[in-house]
Amino acid sequence: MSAVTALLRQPLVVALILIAGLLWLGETLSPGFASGQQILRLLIVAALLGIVAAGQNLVILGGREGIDLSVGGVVSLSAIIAGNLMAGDNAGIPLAILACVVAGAFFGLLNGIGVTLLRIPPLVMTLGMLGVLQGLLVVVRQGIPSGRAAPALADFVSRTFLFGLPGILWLWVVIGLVMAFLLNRTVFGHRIYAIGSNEQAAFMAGVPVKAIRIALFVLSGVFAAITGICLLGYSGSSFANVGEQYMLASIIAVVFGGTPLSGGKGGYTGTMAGAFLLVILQSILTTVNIDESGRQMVFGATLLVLMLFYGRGRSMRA
Amino acid sequence: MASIEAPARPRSSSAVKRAFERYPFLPALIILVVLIALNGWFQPRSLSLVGVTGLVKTYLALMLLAVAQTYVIYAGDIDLSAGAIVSLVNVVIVGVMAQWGGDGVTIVAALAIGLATGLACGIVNGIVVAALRLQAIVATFATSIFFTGLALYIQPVAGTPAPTAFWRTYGGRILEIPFVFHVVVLFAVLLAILVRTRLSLRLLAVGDGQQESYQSGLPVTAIRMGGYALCGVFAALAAFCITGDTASGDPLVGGKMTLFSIAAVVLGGSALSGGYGTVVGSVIGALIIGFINSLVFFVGTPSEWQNLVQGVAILLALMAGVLVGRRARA
Amino acid sequence: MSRLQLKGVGKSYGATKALRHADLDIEAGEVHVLMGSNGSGKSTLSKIVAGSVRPDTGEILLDGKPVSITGPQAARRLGIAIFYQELSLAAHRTVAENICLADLPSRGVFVDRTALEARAAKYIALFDGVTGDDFSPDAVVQDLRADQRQLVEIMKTLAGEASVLIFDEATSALDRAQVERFFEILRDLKRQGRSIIFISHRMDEIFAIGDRATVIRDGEIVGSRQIAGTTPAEIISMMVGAQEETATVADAAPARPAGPPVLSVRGLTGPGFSDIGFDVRAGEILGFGGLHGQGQSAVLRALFGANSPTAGSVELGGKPLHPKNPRATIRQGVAYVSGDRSRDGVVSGRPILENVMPIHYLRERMMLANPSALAAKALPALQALKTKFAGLGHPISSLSGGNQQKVVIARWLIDRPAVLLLDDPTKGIDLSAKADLFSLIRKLAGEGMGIVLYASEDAELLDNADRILVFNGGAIRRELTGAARTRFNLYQAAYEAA
Amino acid sequence: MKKSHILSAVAGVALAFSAVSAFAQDFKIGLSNGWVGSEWRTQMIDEAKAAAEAWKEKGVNVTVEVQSANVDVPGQIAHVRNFISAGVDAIIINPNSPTAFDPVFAQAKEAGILVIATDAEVSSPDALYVGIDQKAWGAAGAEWLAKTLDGKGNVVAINGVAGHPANEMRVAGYREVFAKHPDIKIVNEVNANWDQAQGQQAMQNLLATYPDINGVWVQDGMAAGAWKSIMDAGKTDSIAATGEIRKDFIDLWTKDKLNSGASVNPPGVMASALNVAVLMLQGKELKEPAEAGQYKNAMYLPIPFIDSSNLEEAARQLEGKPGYYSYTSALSIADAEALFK
Repeated sequence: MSAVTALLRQPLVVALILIAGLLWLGETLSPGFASGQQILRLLIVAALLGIVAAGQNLVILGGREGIDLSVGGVVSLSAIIAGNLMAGDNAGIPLAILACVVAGAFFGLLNGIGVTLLRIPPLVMTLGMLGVLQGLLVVVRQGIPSGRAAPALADFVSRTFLFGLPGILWLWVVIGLVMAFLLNRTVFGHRIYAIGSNEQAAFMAGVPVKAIRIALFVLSGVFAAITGICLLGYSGSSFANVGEQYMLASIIAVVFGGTPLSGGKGGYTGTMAGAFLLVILQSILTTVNIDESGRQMVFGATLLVLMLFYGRGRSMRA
Repeated sequence: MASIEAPARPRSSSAVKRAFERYPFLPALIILVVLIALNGWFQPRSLSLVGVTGLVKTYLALMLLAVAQTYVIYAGDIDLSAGAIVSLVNVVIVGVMAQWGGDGVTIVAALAIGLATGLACGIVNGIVVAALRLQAIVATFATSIFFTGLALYIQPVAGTPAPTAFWRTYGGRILEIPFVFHVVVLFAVLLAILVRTRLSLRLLAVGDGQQESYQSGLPVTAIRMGGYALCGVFAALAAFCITGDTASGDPLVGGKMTLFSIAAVVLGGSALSGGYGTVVGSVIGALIIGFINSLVFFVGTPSEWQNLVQGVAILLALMAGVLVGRRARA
Repeated sequence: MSRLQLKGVGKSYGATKALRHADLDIEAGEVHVLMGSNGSGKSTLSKIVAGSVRPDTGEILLDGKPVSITGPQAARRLGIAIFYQELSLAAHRTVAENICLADLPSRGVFVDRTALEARAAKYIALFDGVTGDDFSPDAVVQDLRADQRQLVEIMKTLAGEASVLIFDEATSALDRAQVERFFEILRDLKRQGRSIIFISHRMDEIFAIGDRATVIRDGEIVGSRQIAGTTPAEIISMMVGAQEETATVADAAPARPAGPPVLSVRGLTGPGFSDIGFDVRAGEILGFGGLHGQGQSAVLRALFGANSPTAGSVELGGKPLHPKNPRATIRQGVAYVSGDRSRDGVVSGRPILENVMPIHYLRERMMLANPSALAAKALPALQALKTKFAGLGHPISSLSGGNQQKVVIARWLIDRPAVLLLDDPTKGIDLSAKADLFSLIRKLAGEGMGIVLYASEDAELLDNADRILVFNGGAIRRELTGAARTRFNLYQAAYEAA
Repeated sequence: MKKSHILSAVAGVALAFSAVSAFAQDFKIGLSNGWVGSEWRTQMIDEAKAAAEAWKEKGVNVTVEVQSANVDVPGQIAHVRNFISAGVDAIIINPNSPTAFDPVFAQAKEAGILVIATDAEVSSPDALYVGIDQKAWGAAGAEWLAKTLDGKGNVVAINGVAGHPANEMRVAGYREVFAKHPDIKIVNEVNANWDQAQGQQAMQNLLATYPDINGVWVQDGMAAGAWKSIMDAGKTDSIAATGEIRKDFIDLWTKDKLNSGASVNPPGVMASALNVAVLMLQGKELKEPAEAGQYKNAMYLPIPFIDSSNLEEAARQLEGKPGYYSYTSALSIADAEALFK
C-alpha cells in the first residue's frame, strides 16, 4: 500500500496518470481525439514546448530563483532568423541553424552575465531581456523580408522520418536522452544540482558557480533557438511573437514535471510528460465546442487543480 | 568580539548610505528626474499642464497596479494575475453601469462592486498561494487565465461604453484643477495611511522569512492573504483609472500591464525576494516607464526602433537601479 | 504541581524517530536543562512545546490541564515563548520592531509606534552596557553582529512575557559579560516563578544556571538529575550511553616533526585579522585557540579562498598560493571543513555519492560521472570515518548530523590534500562522531598531512593540537607548545588585553 | 531636389514653432499603430508614408510622425497624447480598441486636431473612420463559401483574438450569412489569435475531431496555417476554405489550385485615410458626410474579393514583390478628391 502511495508521489507517475486520464476524457468528449494520428500530432506540438522547457528546466534546476522569461522572445527571433536565412531553400539550413544557435546562446549569455556578474534577479533580468527581444523583433521584421522554411525542415517536423515517427519526435527523444545523461551522468549535471540545492556549499567545494549558472542561461537560449527553428518548420513561415506562448507554458511544463521553482531537484523526464500533459489539456479545450471565455475559465481552473498534485509548498508547521 | 564569519555587513557610516537605506527609491528618483529633464528638453510642451495631466492620466493605472504588486512582493510573493484583475474589474463596472444606467448613484454602486470584485480576486489568489501553498508564479498565472475567461464571459467584445458622466468627471476638472490630481492626492494620503498599518509591517516581516515569521507567532497565511487582498483592491482602483481614461470596457485591457507592474516595483528599489521596499518607489518606477515611453518618441526614434529602444532603456534602468542601490547600501 | 508536563510525546520524520515517547515535568520557578548530543531530539521537543512542530503522539499539560498547541500563535497565547537556535528575526526590520513583532502594539489597524518603542526599550534596557556599539532600537537587524542578533532574539523571547520560556542554545555567540547578564535575568525570571527550559552544550553554563538536568539520547529521555547532586562526568556518561566510550587521544606532547613547512603564512591581513604569520609542518596538527570569533575562522577561510585577504603571502609546499577562490586552492591541495555544515558543506536533498565527489571531480578535472566507478572511490573514504549510511544513493539529509559531517569530510580523503584546514569541524556533532573524527585526523597527520585545527571547545584543542596559537582581536597573541598547552594558559592568553 | 530640401527646412522651422502654423500647405500628421505583429501593418505604414510623399508633387508638404509599437490600449492612448504634445495637425490611428479613445480624441479635438481612424472603427464622435466595413468583409468570405458549397455542408470557423472588435464584427458578418443558409451547419468555432501556428494547430484538431468538414471560414494569416493542415491531411480537394492575400499564399493558391476565396482588407487603408485627411486639412468638404456604420462616423472603402476568377490578376499585381507582401489597393489623391466638393 505504501509502495503505491510512494509511487503516486512521483511527479512522472502523476503526470502519466493525468495524461492517460485526459486522453480518455478527450476521447469521450470528441471521438477520434485519442487516435494514433491525433496523438502523434499532439506529440509534435508537445515536442516544440518540451524543447524550450528543457532550457527552462535547466535554469530552474540551477536555483537561486532561476527562471527565464525571455525564452519566448528567443523562440520568435530564432524562427525569424531561420526563415530569412533559409528562405525556402534546403541549402540554407546549416547556416540558419548555426545563426540561430549563436543568437540564442548570445542572449542567454547576456542573461547569464546579468544574473551572475551583475547579480540582477533572474526574473527581472530576463523580463527586461524579453522587452529588448520584442523590440528587436520589430526592427528585424521591418527591415528584412521574412522568409520561409526549407522543405526538408518542414518534412523533418511534420512528416514521417523513421519508424513512423516524424523527425522532431526523434529530436525530442534524443534531447530527452541527452538531458538525462547530462543531469545524471556528468559532472556538470551534478554541479547543476549542487548549486541549485546549496550554492554556498557548492562554492566551498570548488564548483564554478557563476560559470555554471551562465552556462545554464546559454543552454536555455540555445534550446529556445532550436525550438524556434522547429517552429518555423512546423508553420512553414516565420512571424513575430510566434514564441510568446512559450514563456509561461514552458514554466508550467517544468512544474508539471515535478521540478519545483526553487530548484535543486527534479529532472527532464518529468518535464517531457508535463509538456505533453499541458498540450493535451489545451487541445481538449480547443476541440470542445464552448465559448472562448468558458475555455479560459476551465483551462485556468484545471491548471490550478493539476498544480495541487505537484509542488505544494511545505507546511510551515513540521 | 567582532565575529567576522557571520554575514554581518559593515555598519553604514556615511549620510549617503543611510539615506539610501532609508529611502531605497533614491536611485529611481534620480533616474526619474533625469528623464523628466530630457522630456522637457526634447519636447517642452510635454511638461506643460496639459502634457503632465495627460501623462498622469495615462500612467495612474500603472502606478496603482505597481503599488498593488508591491504589497504582494513585500511578502516575497508575486501576482501575475494583477493585469487580469484590472480587466475583470473594468468590464464588471462598465457592465454594471451599462445595466443600471449611468447616474451618480449607479456609478458609486458600480465602483463598490468593482472594489468587491478586486478584493474577491485577491482573496482567491491568497487562498491558492498562501493557503493551498501553490507556487506563486504558476498559480497566479493560472488564476490570470481564469480571470481573463471570466472577463470575456461578462463582456465578450471590447467596446461597451462607460457613461459619459463617469469619464467626463475623470477627464475633467474640479475647482480648476484636473480631476486626476485630486485622485493623486487621495492616492498619496491612502498610501501614507497604509504605510502605518500593521499589515504593511507584517507583510515585510513575512517577506524576510516565512518560516521565521511563523515561528515567531505571526499568522503568516492570513498575512500573505492580506497582501493579495490589498493587491486585488489596488488592482480594482487601477481599473477605475483605466475605465476613466478609456471610457469603455475591454476584457483584455490590463493584460500587458502585469509585467510592467513587476518591472515598476523592481525599478522602485524593492527586493523581489521580499522584506524590503517602498510603495513610493513603485510609483516612481511606473513613472519611469511612462517617461521612457514618451521620451523615445520625443527624441524622434524611427518607428521600427521604438520598441527596441524602450526595451533597452527599461532593461538598463532596471540594471542601474539594482546596481546603484546595492552599491550605495553596501 | 508541575507547570508543564509532557506525556508520551513522540515525533517521526519519515523513518527517523526524532523523539520517542518523551515524558517530562517542568516545575514553576526552575531552570530545567536539556542535555544531549546533536540530533538527540532536544530541539524537536522544544519546537513541539512551542507549537512549530506537530507531535505524532502524546499530550501536553499546562498547570495540570491538557492543552492543544495548534501552532506558535497558540503557544504564545498559552504563555509559552521560545528562543530558536537558528533565530527567527526579520533581517530588514529594526531591533524594536523585531522585539515586538509577534504582538505589535496597535491602535486600530495602525501600528502604535510610541508604544512599540516603549515596549522595546524596556527589554533593551535589560542588557544595558553589554549590547556593544551601534546597538539601538532603530538599528536594522541585518546590520548587527551575530552576538547582537542573538541578544535581539533573547529580548524578543522575553517580550512574550510568557510563563514558560525555552532557550535553545541562546548563548552560543555571546561573550562572557553578555552571558552573565543573561543569567542574571534568568535568575530574576526564576524568582518570579517562571519555568525555563535551557539548552546548551557548555557544561560550565549548565552548572552555573541549571536546577535540574534531563538527558536525551537518540530521541529518548535517559533520565533527570538535580544539578546540585550530579557531576559533569555523570551527565556525559548519560549522554554517551554505557556502550560507547569517549575515545580521547593521549595527552602526551609529541615532538614537533622535522622538515620544511607544508604551509607557510606571512603577514596575512584581511577582514577581521591582521598580520598573521605561522608555519605548519607535515605531520603536525596546529591548533587555533582563543575566544570565539577572534579571527580564527576568518584566517582559515581566507587561506581557503572563501574570503579575500588584502595583504600577505602564503606558500604551500614551497610554492606561492594565491587564495583567490576555493576552486584555485583546492586544485593546489588545500582542504577545508566548515563547522557550519548546513551552510558550507551539505548539498541537501542530493545523494550521498554526489556529496562525496565534488572535490574529486575538480582535482581530476572530470567530465563524466560513472556511478559504479565513483562508488569504488567513495566507499573507502566513508569507511575511514566509520560513516553509517544505508546506501550511496540515499539523500544526505537522511543521515544524522554527525554522519553528514563525516560525508563532508570524506570528500577530502579521495585525493589527499597537502593541508587540511578544520574550522570548528565538530560543531554540533555527537561525541562518538567527534572521537572518530579526531582519530582520523591524527592518522592523517601521521601520514604526512599538515593540519590546522580551530576548535571552539578548549578540551578538543588541548587534546588534539600539537601546538596552539591563541587569537585575540584578529591577531595571534601567544603560542603554546609542549607542556605549556594547559587550560590555564589558554584562558590567560585568550583574555589578555589586546 | 533642392526645393524639397528647402521645403523640409521650412517644415523644420514650422515644426519648431508648430503652435503657429505658418504655412497652410504644411501639414504634420501623426500615424499611430498599436500592434506590430504582422507584415500587413508594416505595409500599411509604408504605404501611408509613400502617400504623404506623393503630396509633394502637388506642392503640399506632408510630414508624418510615426508611432508604431506593440502597446496595450493605455499605451496607444499615450501615443495620442504624445501627438497632442508634439502639436500635429491630424492623427491617423489604427486603434487597439473601438471605444477606449473617446476621451483622448475629445482632447485632441479640443486642441484642434483632426482624428481619423482606419482599419477598425471607433465610437468617438470626434473622429472619422476611413476604411473597410469589417462586417461586410467577414460576410464576403462567407458568401463565397456558401456559394462554393452550394448552400449546404459542415463548416468550422477559426477566428482571431476573442473579444477583439474587428474579430467580433467579422464573426457577426459570417454568422449572418450562414444563418441565411439553413443547410450550412457551423460545427465549431475556435480562436487561434491571428497566429499562423495556432491556426495550423487548431485546424489539425478540428480535422481530427470532425472528419466530415466541408468548409472552413478562416481569416488572415491563420488561413495559411489552416491550409497547411488541410494539405497535410490530404483533404485539399474535399474542403473549401477562405484564404488570405499575402503573395506567398496567392502563389500557393495558384500552384496547388486551392478551392479558396479571400476578401481583401488592403493595407492601403491608412494611405487612403491620409489622403482624405490632407484634403480635409485643406478645408475641403465631403460630398456626402461620413455617417455610415454603427457609430455613424464611417466612410467605407470598397472591399475587393479574390477568387478563382481574378486570382491571376491578383498574382500579377504581386509579381516581383516579397512573399509577405499583401495584395493592396488605396484611394489615390484623385480618387479621394472625387469624394470632396
